[in-house]
Amino acid sequence: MPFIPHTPSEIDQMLGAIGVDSIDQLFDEIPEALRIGELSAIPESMDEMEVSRLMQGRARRDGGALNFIGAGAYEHHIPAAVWQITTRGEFYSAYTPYQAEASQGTLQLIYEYQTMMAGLTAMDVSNASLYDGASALAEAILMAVRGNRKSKSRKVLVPGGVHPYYRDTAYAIVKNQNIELVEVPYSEVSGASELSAFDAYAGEDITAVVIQQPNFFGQFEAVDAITDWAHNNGSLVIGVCNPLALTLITPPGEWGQNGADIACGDGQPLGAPLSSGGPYYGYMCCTQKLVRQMPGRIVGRTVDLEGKQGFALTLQAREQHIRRSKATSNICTNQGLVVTASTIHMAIMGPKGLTRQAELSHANTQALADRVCQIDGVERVFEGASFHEVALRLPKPVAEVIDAMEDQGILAGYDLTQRYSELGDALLLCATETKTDDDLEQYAQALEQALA
Amino acid sequence: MPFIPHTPSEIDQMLGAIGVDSIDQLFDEIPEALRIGELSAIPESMDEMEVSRLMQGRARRDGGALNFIGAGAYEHHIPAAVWQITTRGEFYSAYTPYQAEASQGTLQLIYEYQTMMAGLTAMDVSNASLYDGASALAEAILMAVRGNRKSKSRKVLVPGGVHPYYRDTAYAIVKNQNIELVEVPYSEVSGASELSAFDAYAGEDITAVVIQQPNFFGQFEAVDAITDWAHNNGSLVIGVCNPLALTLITPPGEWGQNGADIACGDGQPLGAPLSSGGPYYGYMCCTQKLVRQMPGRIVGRTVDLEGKQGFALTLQAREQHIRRSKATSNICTNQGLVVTASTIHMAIMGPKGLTRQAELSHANTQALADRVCQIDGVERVFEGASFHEVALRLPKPVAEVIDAMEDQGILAGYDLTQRYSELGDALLLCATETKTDDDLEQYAQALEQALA
Amino acid sequence: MLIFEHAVEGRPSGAQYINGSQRDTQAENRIPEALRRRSSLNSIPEVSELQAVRHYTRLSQLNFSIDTQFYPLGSCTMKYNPRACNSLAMLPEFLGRHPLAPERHSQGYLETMYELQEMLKEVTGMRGVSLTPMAGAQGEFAGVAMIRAYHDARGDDERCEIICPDAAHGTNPATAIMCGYKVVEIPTKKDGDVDFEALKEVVGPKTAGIMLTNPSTCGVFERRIKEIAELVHDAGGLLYYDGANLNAILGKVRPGDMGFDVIHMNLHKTFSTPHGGGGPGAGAIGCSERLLPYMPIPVVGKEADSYRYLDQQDLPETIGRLSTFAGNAGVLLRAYIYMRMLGRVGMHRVAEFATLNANYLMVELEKRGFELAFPERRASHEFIVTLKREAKDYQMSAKAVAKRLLDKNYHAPTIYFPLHIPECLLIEPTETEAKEDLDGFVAAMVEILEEAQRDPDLVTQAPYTQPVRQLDDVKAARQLDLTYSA
Amino acid sequence: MLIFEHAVEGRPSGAQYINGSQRDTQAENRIPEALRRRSSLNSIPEVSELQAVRHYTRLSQLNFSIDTQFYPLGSCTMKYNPRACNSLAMLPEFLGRHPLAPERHSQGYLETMYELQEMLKEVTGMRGVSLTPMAGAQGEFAGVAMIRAYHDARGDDERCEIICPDAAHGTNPATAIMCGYKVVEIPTKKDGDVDFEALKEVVGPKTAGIMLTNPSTCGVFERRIKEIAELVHDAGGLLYYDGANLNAILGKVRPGDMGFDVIHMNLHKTFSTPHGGGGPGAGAIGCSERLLPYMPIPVVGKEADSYRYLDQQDLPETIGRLSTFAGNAGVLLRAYIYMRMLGRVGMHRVAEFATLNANYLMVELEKRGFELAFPERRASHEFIVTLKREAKDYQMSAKAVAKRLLDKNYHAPTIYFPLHIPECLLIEPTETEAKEDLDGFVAAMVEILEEAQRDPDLVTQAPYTQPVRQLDDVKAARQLDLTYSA
Ligand SMILES: Cc1ncc(COP(=O)(O)O)c(C=O)c1O
Ligand SMILES: Cc1ncc(COP(=O)(O)O)c(C=O)c1O
Repeated sequence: MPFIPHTPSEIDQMLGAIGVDSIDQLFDEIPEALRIGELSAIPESMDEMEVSRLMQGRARRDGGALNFIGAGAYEHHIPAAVWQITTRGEFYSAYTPYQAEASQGTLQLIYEYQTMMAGLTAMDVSNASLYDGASALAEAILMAVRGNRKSKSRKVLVPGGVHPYYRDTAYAIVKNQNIELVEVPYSEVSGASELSAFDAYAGEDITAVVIQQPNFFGQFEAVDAITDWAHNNGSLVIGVCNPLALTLITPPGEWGQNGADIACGDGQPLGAPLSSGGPYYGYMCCTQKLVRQMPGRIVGRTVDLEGKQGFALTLQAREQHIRRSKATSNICTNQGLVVTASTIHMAIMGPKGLTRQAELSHANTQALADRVCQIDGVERVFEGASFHEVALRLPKPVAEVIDAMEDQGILAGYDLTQRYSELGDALLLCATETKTDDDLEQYAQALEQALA
Repeated sequence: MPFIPHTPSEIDQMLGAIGVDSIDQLFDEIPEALRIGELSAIPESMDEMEVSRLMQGRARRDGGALNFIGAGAYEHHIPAAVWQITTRGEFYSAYTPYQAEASQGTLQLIYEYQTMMAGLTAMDVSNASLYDGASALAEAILMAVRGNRKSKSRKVLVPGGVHPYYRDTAYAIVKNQNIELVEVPYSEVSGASELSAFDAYAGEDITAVVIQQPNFFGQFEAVDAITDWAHNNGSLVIGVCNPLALTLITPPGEWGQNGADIACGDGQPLGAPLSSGGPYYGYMCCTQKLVRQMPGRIVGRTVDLEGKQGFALTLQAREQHIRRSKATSNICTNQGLVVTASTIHMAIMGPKGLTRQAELSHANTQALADRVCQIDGVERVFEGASFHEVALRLPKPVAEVIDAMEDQGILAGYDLTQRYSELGDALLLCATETKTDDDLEQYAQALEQALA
Repeated sequence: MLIFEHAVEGRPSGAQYINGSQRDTQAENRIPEALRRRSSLNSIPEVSELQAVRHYTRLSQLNFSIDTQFYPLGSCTMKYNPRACNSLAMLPEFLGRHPLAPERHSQGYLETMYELQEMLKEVTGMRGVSLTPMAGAQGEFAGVAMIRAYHDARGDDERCEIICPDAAHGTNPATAIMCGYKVVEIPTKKDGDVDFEALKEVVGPKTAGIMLTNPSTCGVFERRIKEIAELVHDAGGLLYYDGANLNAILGKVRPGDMGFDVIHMNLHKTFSTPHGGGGPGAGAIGCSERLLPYMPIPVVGKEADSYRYLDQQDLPETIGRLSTFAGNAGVLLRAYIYMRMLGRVGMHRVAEFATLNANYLMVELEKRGFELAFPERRASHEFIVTLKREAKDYQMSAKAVAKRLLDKNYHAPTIYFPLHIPECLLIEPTETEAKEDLDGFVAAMVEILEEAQRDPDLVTQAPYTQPVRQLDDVKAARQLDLTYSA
Repeated sequence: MLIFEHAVEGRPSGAQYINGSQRDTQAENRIPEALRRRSSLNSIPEVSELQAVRHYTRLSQLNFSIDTQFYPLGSCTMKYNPRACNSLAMLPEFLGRHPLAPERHSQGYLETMYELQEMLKEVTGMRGVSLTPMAGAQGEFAGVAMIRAYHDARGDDERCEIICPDAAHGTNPATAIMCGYKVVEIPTKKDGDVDFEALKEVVGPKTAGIMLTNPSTCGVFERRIKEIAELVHDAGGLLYYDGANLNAILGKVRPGDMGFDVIHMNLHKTFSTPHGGGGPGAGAIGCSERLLPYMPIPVVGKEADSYRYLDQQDLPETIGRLSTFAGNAGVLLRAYIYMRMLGRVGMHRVAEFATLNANYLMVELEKRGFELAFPERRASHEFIVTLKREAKDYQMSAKAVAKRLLDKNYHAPTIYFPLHIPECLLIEPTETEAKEDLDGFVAAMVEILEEAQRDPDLVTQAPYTQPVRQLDDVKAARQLDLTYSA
């Protein structure tokens, strides 16, 4: 009986105390007709040793390749200390810190996290996390609609260079609330949206504008100009950023004259392993003005009966467990443990360590792109700078190239034909700081072979 | 500067406070001639990410085979909880619990460990660990020499079936104190020492007799008869036991009329991974009478100022830091963390879980031996029962067979010709509970092929 | 002390500063000057690795948790989180797998997810499962959005109401709103069941569906569930099952058999993935035949012996994508491992022993004089005590008891939920606690009662033994202090 | 509460009960009846996995440790234990490698050990290294046994004495005895150096060797070391270096260059493997040319590009085997990883900053009125404060200060060692502590001094904030209670 501690004699004592003859009798309020016999499709119990062997075998089948895929999830170095501390029972197996006095560890950590994220994005405040980057964008759009009281249109401009899965997710989540997401085309030259593309909407009632920086292709958007354009147009600005990139580039709080109104994105590059896509976390920061529109938990610093500093969940009247149908969101459980890891990660890496990761990721990717562009028929799809991803055009069908490189133990990148067929045979590659010069050369040679 | 937190300005402040101009000046008492320049043979610093990749690569080179070697180190299931708790910072990075009030965690745990080990061996008391099984035997011999005041000979009988590395180690450690280890031959029929082999020493002044149960071949010694023989002869009895086997077999405290005087062995089967041979730990238990002769740390239960229960190191007057040249041993650092793991392991496995491991190890090994003895020319070397190892005679040189099986991903066992050439082409195999029926069959088929 | 108070400018970042290639990354920075960050990064503290390890290790010790305390938080299912689930889900290959890795390089993971889907179908009696929702609330969103997609697909677009009992978890009404519905609340009767007559009144052509959990958040089994299902179905509505917690019914009764059309499951409750101080969770959904086309993508499909993600092409009517990739994979792995360890028989036992523990604790508390909210009913996996009388007589409010329990090294039960029961404690012991711990909790409750009778202040001023005394929540909300500045 | 007090007979052992093969293990038990265990196993508690996890997690929280406190325990080198060393040494393949695995299946491990030997040679200036000793004391044993083997091999068997300073660590004299030697003690002078005149008196034809540590356990560098070496060598004796701690000299000066013949190194100090609440450690030895033949086996050798263990055949004059296999492999791995992270420059810096921290802390304490044992000397990696005066004036003994420091969340320094300095505190901050923590410690010491002046009882009765108050050691030793019985 895995995980059930009862001995036969304890069971008897307990049944006696309750006044029933059998455990079965405790289910006597369930209509007989509904009771089931056996869960026949569930396999028999495995002991821990067996399940360990099973899982080790499965893990082994998926391992071993050198990864050059980015596209929203990035392989970065994570100090060993991070998850060793994060998985300590007191963090790992605690509930949401509703009983503040017995949860000061988690609460103080979140307060520190909020400080770090607000600083990184140059925004006023941060919440305690949302699910992931894509759903955070959806929440940001909902929040902008609530926050922009002057706008009635519920229309939001979303450039085509925003991560396609973010756009899908945002659409799926906001569509039932009569919000319209309008795609702003990207330039096939720069891979970013020209200001002129926004100008098409000048004077229209646009509730908010989304800007991803760097965008899905790794290219940079003209954030200052677009932000000012939006603000002049009465729209709120939602910045979607890779938080690691913010160590190098202008943070959303400083875009244009007044900065973005909401910043969000995926915290994964700050301490979460790739891990098949999750758990990551969505971060969200905003201006002080919008704080009461923010979804999710927020921790505040306060004092106790004796005047001593302490931390507690605050502004709970925004949340579903208090405000129910009038809440800012239905979110309840968030991604606390990943935030715990991320906070420890940032503290251990420090500003220099994080900046170094960003710089090396940028340099490695650019060097690799330069190198492979020497191969006949391989070229950059876009002009201009990019962060740590580069879209390449290949002289052969991308799927075939990916397959051939996989045979050589290399995951070559994201196949852009899936979502951007207009770009032709395009591949999005990413080489973070985890890749050595040898790795880059190995990639280049494998690509040469695959194209030969 | 890995692991050094000082900023340049702090360094300046500190130098100023000390009143020197440079760190170098702090070394001015070291004669100039002795100062060195650079450690040129030390490679340059690797960051954590680099060293991780290096070590992962090295680890990978040594992994992947199915292990059937025992010979003193046994592959057993260890619950995941064991080392996750053991490596918590508070256990992992604490020092020896000299400040008892700030070390109650470690101290109580050791008290619990002592209780578990004393019970398992059926002895009165246990210490807090020695280095490993072999060195524990050496300490047990020294202890017996101190403890057997009536004997003057410093002669100790050691059967040939005692683990050869234990015998080597004991010899290396005790030889400088004029102690003589006398080898008692084992029977090539039973693999154990016949009582008659001891009778050769009847009436002689023998300080102590060592008995390993089960012995190196996995065979059982006649512990009751030998214990009684030894006691009748004025010798102390040292039992060396695989502690996991004690869930199935008579514990040393119950051997013969009065039980062994000292029990020791390697705690590895109780929660320590194979890990290239260590860290394991040596356990040592003894009768109440001998407790003041025991080497190593011992924890006692006591009370505090207010009468509350607490734990502290005790009988420290036996130890080197107090008694210096008159100590019972020079041991200081022991194997605390492995004892921590082992205690948690025993608590989680429970008596049923441990017994099951022992039973399955026994059954698997016997089944595998039966199976391979169906192969032409393969036979058991010894008659009679064995625990979870079996010595097999092969129709081909053992080293060749081991090589051939390694090519098939199987570590076939321990090559007995290294130390017991008199047994011919003999191999010692071990199949613990970690091996499935499939694994056994895979072994058998690989052996068949290797012999074909 | 905050981590920032340990920070000193210029502190070296040590072994985590990546040497990297020989390239001069400064010189090779191709980011246009105008786009570069100019403001400082001083919100990221400069501390040594030891300082960070020490700071966060110490912080962790300030928490209560399942690994350190009995934690009978109703509706939250604080059961043992097996350590094996953690270590196996964190095998390096699982951590290293990119979500967009080619499927032929992902069969180990995909097979696991496929089997998880199958097991969840079996325990819920549903026809399809999607694992992508990242918590219960997102599962609810998916489920209600599927209900909406179903009605929309049929052109049945008058239906604009979702019915919820007043006892429903806050996420239920909040979710209905997110899906563009109006919420219609129905009362709970004295015996804990939904007021069937009131329900009849509100069910009609506007009814898109009803959200129920059974056993309800009152801790009792809704006995007329079959009739409710018939009523709602007959009116053209669908039934949503809030399966945050299956602990009371696992292997005993299945939502699908009760007539529900869609369910979300909090794998972080029933299937024991850790709560992590607030998350992450996983809110897989299951659905009946008619809702299959609308499941959120991706879903894992099997073809011959290989597995692949089913996407928009395969499920053209899907409500869409709810996460960047495919949900909280690491959480799903933990749940899978746990389920494999439970196995067929273990599943049944979860419900049996969760129910045994809850009923035992309930009768023991009642014997000591505590008033039950539903004294005539069996407890499910949880039950409710009301301190209405104690609060009046000795200021022994639910909050005061919660705080005082902390001093006795027990985490508080859920308080003031469900909302309609005054001064309530919702108590859920779970199946992994031993009788001795239940008995210890009863003893602590009795002690507190005696303390309150003797000296109410002792209880109302609690806790005394925690890192802080009672915190000023009002100040926290009024004088917002959400980030540190030096 | 003890784990045994949570135990209940008959408790199921859960997911750890191994299903195993279909065989009936009871029936197939071939162990003869007469040899089977008859007594119960009730000293192994029957608890649930959750109970065990909770019990030991809580117990751990009762400890001080480097990960939670500043721990300036002199001679113990409580520096940060990098977490990467832990996770990399515990890679599954390393944990799974059998010590007797064929060498061609062990090249990754053996290469690592070979490189560790080479690095240790370089930092000590020695010609050979054996990694097999399992702690400092066993390293000492190996070293002194090698000295003995050397003299024995030359037939120089009059030599029966080992000289140790009175300040030597207890393991030194204890080791000499284990190797069959007599111990001759020499005094330490007022300035902390060995009394050279006294040494001259005792060195002679009976001298097998001298055991020194330099800097000594007084925390000062033995300035006449070259003369001492000459003196002892001229008399035919050898020099043993107790290198428990190289923190003060790493990359600055090498025992081999000072003239030592053999050294042990506590990798669990200098090279930062964790102390684990008492162990395990690793006490690798290094030796000069003339002692090479006697090194304990096995040693890792390199031939072309492959590595193998050198055994008795290769080293026929070896003092033999000191552990079942080849020492504490997991500890050696951690030390290796740490050394690779330090690298060439990092090694120097260890000594530089350990020395900087010690000297800074020393002068700061002196400025606040504390008396130094060797006020004229530089501190090495550690230094000594004597509370002779404070003990007399305000009962502020070394023990009292140690206990009171715990209340201030600092671990105590080493007290009453070395033995010849009254009421001493041996203080070793290590290089991994930041200035702010040193300053905090000074402030705490000043506070205690003020407390003792104001109210001596406050200090002598400490600690107050720990899980227990001062423990009764006398009762512990007189009324031995070493095991629990129900
Ligand atoms: C009954 C009920 N429904 C829904 C939820 C929401 O689940 P989650 O917190 O995972 O979003 C919870 C959990 O708090 C719950 O208890
Ligand atoms: C100076 C000195 N020598 C020897 C030792 C003994 O080392 P170990 O405890 O590893 O046996 C120590 C450690 O306590 C020490 O400080």
